Amino acid sequence: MPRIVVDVMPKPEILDPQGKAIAGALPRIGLTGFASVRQGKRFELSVDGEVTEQILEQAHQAAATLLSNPVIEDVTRVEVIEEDAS
Amino acid sequence: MPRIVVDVMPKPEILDPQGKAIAGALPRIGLTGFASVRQGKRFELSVDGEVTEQILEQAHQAAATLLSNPVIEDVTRVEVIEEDAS
Amino acid sequence: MTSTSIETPLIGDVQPSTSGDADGPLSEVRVGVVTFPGSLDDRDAMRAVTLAGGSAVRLWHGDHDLQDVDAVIIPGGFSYGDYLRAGAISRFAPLMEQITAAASGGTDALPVLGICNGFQVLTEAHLLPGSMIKNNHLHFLCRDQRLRVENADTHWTGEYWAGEEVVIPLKNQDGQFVADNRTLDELEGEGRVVFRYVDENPNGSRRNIAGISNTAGNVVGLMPHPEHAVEAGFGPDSSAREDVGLRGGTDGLGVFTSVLRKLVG
Amino acid sequence: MTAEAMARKFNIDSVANAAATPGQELPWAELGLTEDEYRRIEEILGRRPTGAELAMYSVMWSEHCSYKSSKVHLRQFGDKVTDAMKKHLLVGIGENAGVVDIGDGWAVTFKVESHNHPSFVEPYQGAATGVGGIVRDIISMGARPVAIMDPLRFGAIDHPDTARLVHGIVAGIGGYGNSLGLPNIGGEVVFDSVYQGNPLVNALAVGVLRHEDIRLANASGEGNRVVLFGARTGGDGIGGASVLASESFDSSKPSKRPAVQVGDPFAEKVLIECCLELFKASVVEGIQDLGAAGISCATSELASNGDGGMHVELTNVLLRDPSLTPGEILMSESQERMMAVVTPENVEAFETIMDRWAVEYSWLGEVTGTGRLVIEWDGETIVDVDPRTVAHHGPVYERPYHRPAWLDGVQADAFDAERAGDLRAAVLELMASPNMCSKDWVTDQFDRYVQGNTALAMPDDAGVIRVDEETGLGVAVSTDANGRYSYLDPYEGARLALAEAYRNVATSGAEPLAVSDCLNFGSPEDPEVMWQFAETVRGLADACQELGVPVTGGNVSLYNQTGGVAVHPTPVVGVLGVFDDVARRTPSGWREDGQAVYLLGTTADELDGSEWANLRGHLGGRPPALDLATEKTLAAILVNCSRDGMIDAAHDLSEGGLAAALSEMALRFGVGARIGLDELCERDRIDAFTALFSETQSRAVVAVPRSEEVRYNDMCTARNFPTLRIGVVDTENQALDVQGYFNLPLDQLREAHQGTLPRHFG
Ligand SMILES: Nc1ncnc2c1ncn2[C@@H]1O[C@H](COP(=O)(O)OP(=O)(O)O)[C@@H](O)[C@H]1O
Ligand SMILES: [Mg+2]
Repeated sequence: MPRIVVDVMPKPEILDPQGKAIAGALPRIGLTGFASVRQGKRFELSVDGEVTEQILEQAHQAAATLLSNPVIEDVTRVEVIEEDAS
Repeated sequence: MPRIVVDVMPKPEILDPQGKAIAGALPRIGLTGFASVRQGKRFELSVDGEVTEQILEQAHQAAATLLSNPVIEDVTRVEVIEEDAS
Repeated sequence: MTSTSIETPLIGDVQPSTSGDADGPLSEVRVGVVTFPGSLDDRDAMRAVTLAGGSAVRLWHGDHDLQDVDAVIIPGGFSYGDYLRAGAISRFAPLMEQITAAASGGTDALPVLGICNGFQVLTEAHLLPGSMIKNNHLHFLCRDQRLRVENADTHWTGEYWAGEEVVIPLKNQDGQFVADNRTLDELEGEGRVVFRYVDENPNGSRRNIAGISNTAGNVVGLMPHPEHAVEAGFGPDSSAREDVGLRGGTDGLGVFTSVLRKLVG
Repeated sequence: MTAEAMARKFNIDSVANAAATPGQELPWAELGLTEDEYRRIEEILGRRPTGAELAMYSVMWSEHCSYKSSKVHLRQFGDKVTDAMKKHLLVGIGENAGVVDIGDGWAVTFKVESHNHPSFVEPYQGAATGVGGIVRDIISMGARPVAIMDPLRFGAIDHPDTARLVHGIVAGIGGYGNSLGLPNIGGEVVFDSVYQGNPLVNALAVGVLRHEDIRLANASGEGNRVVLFGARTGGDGIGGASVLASESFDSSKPSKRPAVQVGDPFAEKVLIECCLELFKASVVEGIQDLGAAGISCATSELASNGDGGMHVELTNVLLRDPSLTPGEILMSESQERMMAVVTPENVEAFETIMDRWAVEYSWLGEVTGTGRLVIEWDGETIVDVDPRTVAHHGPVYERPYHRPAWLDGVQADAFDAERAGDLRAAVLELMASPNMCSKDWVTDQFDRYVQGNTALAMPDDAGVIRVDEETGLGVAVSTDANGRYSYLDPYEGARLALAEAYRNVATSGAEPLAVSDCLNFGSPEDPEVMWQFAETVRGLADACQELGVPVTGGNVSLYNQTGGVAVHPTPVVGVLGVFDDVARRTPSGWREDGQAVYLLGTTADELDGSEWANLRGHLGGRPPALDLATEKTLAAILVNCSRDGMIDAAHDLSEGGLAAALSEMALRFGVGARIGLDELCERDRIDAFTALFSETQSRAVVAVPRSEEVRYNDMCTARNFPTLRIGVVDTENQALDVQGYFNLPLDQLREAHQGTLPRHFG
């Protein structure tokens, strides 16, 4: 079944407490290679049948309205993937 | 600054209450093109300088131990991205 | 740094004089309660230990020393904020390594109780199987919950009888217990389902599971909060045992007396 | 210095530069200042302000921080306080929160604040950071926060935008409060279309401390060090002032500044523990939370409350966003930050505690004896002001006000419509209505257990928290407001709000001691709104004096107005009471079979502004009459009954009248009662409908054990207070049986009462 992936990330200027907590924990388990971490969301919308233009448009709409909160988040990707893993 | 992206999705056999809620809400706003929705997490780990083999290895380790819980989640991607948007 | 140095001026500071067994043998039993920076019900767990007659010992997540405690409680809260997954980061705390080592190794191993977030920490640390995901209704839910004690032979349930029902407050957002079917069958088959929701499943947990144990029975985790049903006047409005009225429920006390009795033999 | 910082350094507007370029006009209007205000700043400084100074003055002189429209009225809270009222007051109005002596060396601090507008823009984060802000006020007094409450007001329940706000705001309050380990012990949920574009999100926090632990926000002692700790500073809350993003005020270079603040409850939880440890170790001399106006507020208030001088190096501030300019850093409202004053000897001890909790901190400067607040940016002076001119000598407006012409017409339009023939259906309709229905759907999302000291919480009349585990000493708090009453008569509305909160606290058995308030209004530039405000303050101050309970602090929220439509004047009043032992608190439901049900007080035909009139779409007439001497006697009786064990349950009568009180008492523990109205109707010369739905004040229903009836009646007689036996608790019959009128099975009543919110919000 084809899927449309929507990635949503906290806006860069917005505080990301989740990313901050992870960035704080990484060195404690010996992983010191990272300067910062941000945590966002990834949605996979499955489509029954073919991904038409119209469905892709729906995905864009969903991304902008339901899946992201434009006040604090950016939609960074809306993309069709056909294979099983991305 | 280069970033390593880690995607984590709920295991297919695990019920995903958030994805289910979204799937239920989409038709209510007129978006009927989707069969199901799953919500996962997307992490962006920023690296100061170059992404060495060793840092990428750290990212894999972080993904497997801290960023995902193998009982309920799969790591679906660990990948370097150089550009600003993914 | 020692754990005594993190003492803060507490309203809920445990008053030893309220202990039911101030000088008895139970008071010799030292039960450690771990405080993570985001722990919330740690003082409540200490109060529960004291009310049950034991001696509560404060343990600090960053320490490496278990201070010779006889049992450990990992209390509720949001250990490190829990933005990632409940318990995900706490698992790596220095003290958790000590606890994990001491808790593995048969019936004589260290008794460990994980309540709510503590239960999540125990699953993340692989001391208990399965995991917790968001409640099926996606809300935080605080309510007085009826449970059945399915296994009265663990270190933490000896004071109950199998099949006994209790009323204990439940409060969480990520309380839906999940595991694959093989694990669930194994838990059922070995009698390791310790608590089960009755009347209504509050969060979609598989097979109505509210709490489980390891094979030896020394490690138990449960989502509801027995430490909030130990003192008449400050507990739930009801009890499965008697007619108690306003906040009179104390059905959770047995969890704490169980481990004390078990340890004094 | 990094290249970026270098570049910025050349852009900054120093005092020397300001003096050298007197003709350069800064964008005062964009920062919300009036021309007069700007000229006044020039006059104070004797030159034009620097960009950083302008930033400071503009936020500190804003309505929100300076109370410039409300100040002249709020003085009454101080002027009308008598010595007797001050008896329990350890810290009064003016500090972060008032502190009340509750005996045995214990003190309690509490305060209610608003976060209305941010919650409309981003409901979850707006409400969450509202809780975060009020909790920091409590910490900064030296107290451990022990409880929160959340009075909320939304638009019409079926408006399409209401669900978004309800879901976000309730989850935000829970998300933040639950993660701090603070029990939520009460609040309000009101739906009214006047709040459609302006929901009210008020939050109250209670803290507990020993007398000797009181901390104040002042910076004294020359040479003492000033430290900022907690979260890093980002561009939060300066969105509207993005003109500052370039200090050269070249608006062609827009910068990205967050539109909303995001809270980090974990950071705040750590901050709480870490502050309490600082207090215990006695390593801070003065402390201030950072809320509105951020560092501007903290430095200028600390300095002007102390010796008056402070020197700060602003480049020391730890930043989340390195592109911030000095002015923006001063204005930033990033959450979860505190500022403290520490003696040089205690610096090391301070740092040890910070390290233990992994809290970031930066030493910004020190207290001086110069009387000036001097802020430098890498050695260049960018602020040099008398801190009092920033913090305390802001503009004060005597805004014009007049009684609205429409009010006469509204007051003349008394409710004389339907008096429902079918009382049973009317009770069901009332109890299922948006304002009277069960709030469980909301309150089940809040942790009421944590800390183990909650003796009463939702749905009882007041939240009750044990303070001392040895003695049971504790406090009760209730918050109330009725916007419709205030709309009909703002003076009376304020008195009624106080009376209800006071009555709720007394109903739980506690002795009312002190008041905090949050005054939510429309635009002060509208003379009619300003009149409502003036009348409200006058009414509240008068009523406080009459009841002998002082206002210890609070908050004013103006401009709750969209287009020409203002919200109803909504003075949310919180009353705090004290218990010698919380074990004797009175629940709001009866349980024992055969206990006598008594009504205290008399009932008149007062349906104007009532919930019943509201259900019929009517708002007119005058709110119920209120006699505070009667109210005081009622409270004394209720407290006495609790103290002497004369009653087992009590519930005050307010919105929804007797019908609501009886329904709620029966549903509390699922125990029915048989009620007779005839004697009541005869005594008070009213019909059964009025008996059930009138909202006459100063009434309560109590359940009296048989063995106590004589004593109870004697006491009421001795105090000359009317009471009437109206029924009996009946455990056999699972119903509210109003004899001669209807029999309402509790299952049916419960279904109606509990179904409403889940039906609308899932
Ligand atoms: N937003 C809220 N948060 C917490 N508790 C609430 C909230 N709204 C209502 N409650 C609680 O629900 C109960 C019923 O509310 P209400 O009928 O307004 O009380 P009252 O009329 O006694 O002021 C009270 O205990 C009140 O504190
Ligand atoms: Mg009430």
